[in-house]
Amino acid sequence: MKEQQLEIVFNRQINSNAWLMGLNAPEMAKSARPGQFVMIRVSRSMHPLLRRPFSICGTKDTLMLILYRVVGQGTAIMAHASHGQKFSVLGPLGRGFTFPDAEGSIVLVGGGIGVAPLFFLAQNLKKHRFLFMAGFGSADEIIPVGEVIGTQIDVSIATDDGSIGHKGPVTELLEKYIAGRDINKKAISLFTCGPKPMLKRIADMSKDQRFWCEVSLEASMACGVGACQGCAVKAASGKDKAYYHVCKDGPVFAITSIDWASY
Amino acid sequence: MKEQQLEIVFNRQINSNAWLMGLNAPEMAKSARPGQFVMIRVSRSMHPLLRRPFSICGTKDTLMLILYRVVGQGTAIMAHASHGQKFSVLGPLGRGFTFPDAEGSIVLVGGGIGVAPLFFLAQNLKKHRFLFMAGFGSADEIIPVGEVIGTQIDVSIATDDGSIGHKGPVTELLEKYIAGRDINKKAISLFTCGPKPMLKRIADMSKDQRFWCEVSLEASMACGVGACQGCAVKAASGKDKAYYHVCKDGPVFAITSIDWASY
Amino acid sequence: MNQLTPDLSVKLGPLELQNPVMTSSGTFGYGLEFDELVDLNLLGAIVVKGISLKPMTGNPPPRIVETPCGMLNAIGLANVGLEAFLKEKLPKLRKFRTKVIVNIYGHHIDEYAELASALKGVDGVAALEVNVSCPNVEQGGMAFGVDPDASARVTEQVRKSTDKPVIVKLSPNVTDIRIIAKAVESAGAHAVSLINTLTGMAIDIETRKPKLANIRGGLSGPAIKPVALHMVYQVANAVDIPVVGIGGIVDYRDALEFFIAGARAVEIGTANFVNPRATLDILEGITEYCQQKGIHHITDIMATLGSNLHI
Amino acid sequence: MNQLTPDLSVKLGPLELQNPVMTSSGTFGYGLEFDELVDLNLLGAIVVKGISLKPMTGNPPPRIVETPCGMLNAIGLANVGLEAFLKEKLPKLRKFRTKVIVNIYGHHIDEYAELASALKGVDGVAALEVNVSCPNVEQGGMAFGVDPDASARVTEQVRKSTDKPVIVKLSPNVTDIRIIAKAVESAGAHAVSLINTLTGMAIDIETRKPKLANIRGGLSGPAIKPVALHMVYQVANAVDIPVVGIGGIVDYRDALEFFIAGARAVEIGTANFVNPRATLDILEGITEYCQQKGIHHITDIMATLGSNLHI
Ligand SMILES: Cc1cc2nc3c(=O)[nH]c(=O)nc-3n(C[C@H](O)[C@H](O)[C@H](O)COP(=O)(O)OP(=O)(O)OC[C@H]3O[C@@H](n4cnc5c(N)ncnc54)[C@H](O)[C@@H]3O)c2cc1C
Ligand SMILES: Cc1cc2nc3c(=O)[nH]c(=O)nc-3n(C[C@H](O)[C@H](O)[C@H](O)COP(=O)(O)OP(=O)(O)OC[C@H]3O[C@@H](n4cnc5c(N)ncnc54)[C@H](O)[C@@H]3O)c2cc1C
Ligand SMILES: Cc1cc2nc3c(=O)[nH]c(=O)nc-3n(C[C@H](O)[C@H](O)[C@H](O)COP(=O)(O)O)c2cc1C
Ligand SMILES: Cc1cc2nc3c(=O)[nH]c(=O)nc-3n(C[C@H](O)[C@H](O)[C@H](O)COP(=O)(O)O)c2cc1C
Ligand code: FES
Ligand code: FES
Repeated sequence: MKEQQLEIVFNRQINSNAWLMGLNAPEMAKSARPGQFVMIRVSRSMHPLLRRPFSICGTKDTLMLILYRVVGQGTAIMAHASHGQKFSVLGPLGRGFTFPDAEGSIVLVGGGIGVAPLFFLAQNLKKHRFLFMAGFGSADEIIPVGEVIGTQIDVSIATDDGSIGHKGPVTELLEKYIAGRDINKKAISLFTCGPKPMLKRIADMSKDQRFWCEVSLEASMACGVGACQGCAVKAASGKDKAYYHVCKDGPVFAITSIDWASY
Repeated sequence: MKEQQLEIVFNRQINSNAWLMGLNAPEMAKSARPGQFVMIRVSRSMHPLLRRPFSICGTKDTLMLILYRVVGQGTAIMAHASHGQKFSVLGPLGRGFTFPDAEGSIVLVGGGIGVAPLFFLAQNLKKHRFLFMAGFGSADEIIPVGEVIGTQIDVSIATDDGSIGHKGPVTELLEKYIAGRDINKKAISLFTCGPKPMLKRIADMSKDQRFWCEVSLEASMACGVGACQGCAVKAASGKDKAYYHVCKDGPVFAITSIDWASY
Repeated sequence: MNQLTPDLSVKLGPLELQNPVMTSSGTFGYGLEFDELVDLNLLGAIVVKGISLKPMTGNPPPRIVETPCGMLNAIGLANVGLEAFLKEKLPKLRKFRTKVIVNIYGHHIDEYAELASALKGVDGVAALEVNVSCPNVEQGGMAFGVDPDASARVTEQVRKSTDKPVIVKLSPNVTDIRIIAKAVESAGAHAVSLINTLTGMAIDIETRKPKLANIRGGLSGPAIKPVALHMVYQVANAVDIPVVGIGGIVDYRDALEFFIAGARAVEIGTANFVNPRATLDILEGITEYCQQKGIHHITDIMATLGSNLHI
Repeated sequence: MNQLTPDLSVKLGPLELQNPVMTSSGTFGYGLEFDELVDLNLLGAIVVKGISLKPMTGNPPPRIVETPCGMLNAIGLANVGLEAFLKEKLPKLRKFRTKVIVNIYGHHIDEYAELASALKGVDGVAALEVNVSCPNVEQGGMAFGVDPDASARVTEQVRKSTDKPVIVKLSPNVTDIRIIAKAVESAGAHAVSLINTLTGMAIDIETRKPKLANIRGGLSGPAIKPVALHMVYQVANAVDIPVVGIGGIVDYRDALEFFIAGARAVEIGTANFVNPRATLDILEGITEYCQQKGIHHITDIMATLGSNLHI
């Protein structure tokens, strides 16, 4: 974990609302593991004040890639930044995904901008076969994996409006996949990130199905290093802690660790 | 007086610490009078919060020119702005210089960035003969009038370090000029702007000499339109007010109106 | 598609306003200064600069200094005084249909009463806002504002001396603002407005002098919004009279937060300096919000924190 | 040219610090979290997260929300508890030469005393900072902090139960902070630190719910600096014990403002989140300032507001 001034190598819009930023980060690109994140200070002024957390969505030589949606003031500033500009970046932070067992089937399920950490995971799963399912609002919100990480990957797409792929939530693709399989369900390793309703649905499914599932969570953060206790999520009952801290204990958690009722 | 989003046409550094910005301002460029100023909102964020006041240093067709020194956060943001970017500008504000009487000698005395409003005055004095004296720290801080307003004007230069022109304060040039003249001193119209010590010295001189002198002042401002009462300067004793407001009653004042002891 | 036109009118006790967006005292002069920039007729009300019996020249400069997302001011209640206000300012203000609220300030209780009497029955004055909370003058002001008994006495005297609605403006520089609010409610205030500025300070490290000649000043602007919102929430839940929310409001979202917390109207202060059209932009934003959410009366969202209505 | 090496050491009563730049409780964890980012040995002191007798899990999330130039937190004093602190954290902290100050929090006066007793004589604990001012827990905390008698009683009990220097941390949510400061001074505090956070609130206009699950939270960061500086100035002129300045300090200039206003040391809080190296940058800046101005001892500029010395 370091705090470094990183230079923007490129920063381009890739669909109606997603941007991809490449930062020159020889050290971080090397040490980062899928599921880890960075905290970016987007302004030199004190407004916005806090760093913004972003998953690392891939690396390419000395480049660290950040895939982001413009939702507010901080991300709007990022979208306006140009080549050569520098941002203070703190990272890599948190615990990444547990590297999947070579035996079972591997499934990645992402919703919207939640594909970001999964792209990095996919990049690192080269030797493994895996399935990638992704849900978006509509065709123009699709985030093309090839354009982001430079490797073509087959992705099963679901869209809310049916403008492309399956019409409906991506969790329906997952349900179909699981329903159509007869094998020992525990041999499925699921990795997921996305909006709350999607995660809650998968949490529900994983209760019945008992597959292994890891989820990357979000929370409001201040420090990013486990010091402020701001990024709490309630642990499932029976765990040794009442709350986990997303920045330190996560952002990747076993889906069974979290109290989904209160999430 | 308007509040408008104005586009930057150019924004370039013209010496070690001064910048010149050209804003496309058809209306303001037309209505502005020498000595008036504008309030620029330099950031969309709330930090820095308040607008920054700047004298109009000239116009050129639809362009309004701003000459500024980088002294803090706000002016640093301005220096980083580029062609096409827009700033919210409030203006033209305040009372300008009284247009000089055609008869007497006209002398403009500027110190450092204080030359800004005088350049605009010079631009408008075309038909009159006038003298321009300017003081700077050293040769590399000189602000070349031709480069700013596009008209070549003879300027007598003084520098603190003597690297060019007279060595010493510009007021010494003024003293020499006055001392060397035998005519009725009241026939001199002086227009000045610059750092406090310079203005205080000229105020002192004008007490003895009784020439007509107008000075452009600075004060911390919030509203710029006479509403907040923030920009007070103490009036000379005997005036009908205890305080003037630089934004509304000024920024240009008869030098005798101000209580220089407390300035 | 038929656009909904939300009803933005509100009542502050006996005072009816066409909408709940007013300007705050001291930040909008006598209104007239903004005439070229803002259609004054569209405002909910104009609260003019604090008026005292006699003209006040104010504090020596520097009077303002910027701070992170805020500013300190120590104007010292510089104002033209009652007489000049009535003669020079009010006649011009009467030309607008917008209600004018006169913010009054006295050095002693008697002066508040005298001001109220002098404004009794005066045409074009819709209400009084009683400033018991100015941090920038030596006597009076703050001293009243932090003492529930003194605040109540000022309120009582003003009520007795006027036929106009009385809004009492509260200081945030207290341990429990609800106590002051309840005291002035009992003393007959028709409404309370809050917050005035928080006391603050800034120092020039080169000269080692305070950046304000007055040493301390009042902090305003976005920086104080969370504090203001909390106090408005507290007071709205402690008194039965309407609450006017003030403090750091710069856009329609800020204004809505105050409404949801329980404010019946808001006053816009420092934002006028940043964006002279702030009040009108806020009105537009509120209207669009109501249209999007199908809210017919702005009052429907007031004091709904946590009720989470699905209207 | 021979560079001046200014002496930055300061004393807070019996407590000697190598320099006056400390971290503030709750913003720097147990120090160890920043070990990879900051050379902890360079700090004036580390004030650890508030410790209670038993572990506290804290408030439900969301616990933090950003505000203009500030943030609200409602952590709810989540901490590992005294036992785990002594077993797991303190041994690691002892490896650094920097002094460790333990911030303590009790639900009742007895708990403060019990904590103080338990820390009596414990190696590696340089002093206690008594938090009588946390706005984010239901009982205790704030209740003590706004009441001079209760604050004095807590101070007295803690003094009786410990051999360590006692710093009492004050709440800004009071009408006159000098009264509380004087009360704890009389009760034996070796120093006071201020300010803790201002109470504030934020509302989500889409859901109409508070943005913090706890409804209200504590405002910190640059937004509150002017308020903090003013209170430090007030208290430094009201008590004879040293004052530690806290609130919105992000750079060396901020720190110097507090020194000039009368602070003997400062604590850096929210700035650690924005710039993890904030403390060290501030130390460097202070050193350069002293070099430029020819200041040999940092104490030479402390409490010099307006004295305008030409050193
Ligand atoms: C571990 C982690 C990884 C993330 N990875 C990505 C990523 O790869 N790509 C991406 O686009 N976004 C990611 N996010 C979310 C991202 O941090 C927020 O979108 C961003 O902080 C919003 O900043 P803003 O200033 O634009 O919006 P703001 O104006 O601050 O807020 C706009 C909206 O975003 C929400 N928001 C603000 N801060 C956070 C936060 N810390 N976490 C979640 N939501 C927030 C607010 O509640 C609000 O609804 C991640 C968040 C976390 C915690
Ligand atoms: C009527 C008027 C006309 C002006 N014309 C020009 C001009 O043509 N060119 C130019 O470069 N500058 C001009 N100034 C000064 C200019 O406004 C300040 O330099 C600018 O506001 C500093 O902003 P900042 O954010 O960079 O500095 P800050 O970080 O705000 O402050 C840096 C320094 O500038 C001083 N300062 C800040 N605000 C003001 C202010 N409103 N007035 C004076 N000093 C201030 C501060 O005291 C501080 O010492 C004018 C000021 C006034 C009042
Ligand atoms: C420059 C200035 C002058 C003010 N003068 C007065 C005044 O005369 N009377 C008063 O009651 N409040 C006065 N205030 C306080 C404001 O009306 C308002 O309560 C405060 O600024 C908080 O709101 P804001 O953050 O929106 O500015 C003044 C504020 C400022 C900034
Ligand atoms: C996330 C967070 C947690 C805090 N926890 C504590 C605490 O446990 N005990 C305490 O005395 N103060 C606590 N504080 C208050 C800070 O120590 C400090 O007094 C306050 O934040 C003001 O300083 P700042 O503006 O530099 O942050 C906390 C502040 C924050 C932001
Ligand atoms: S963000 Fe501070 S503990 Fe996680
Ligand atoms: S800046 Fe507001 S009155 Fe001059």
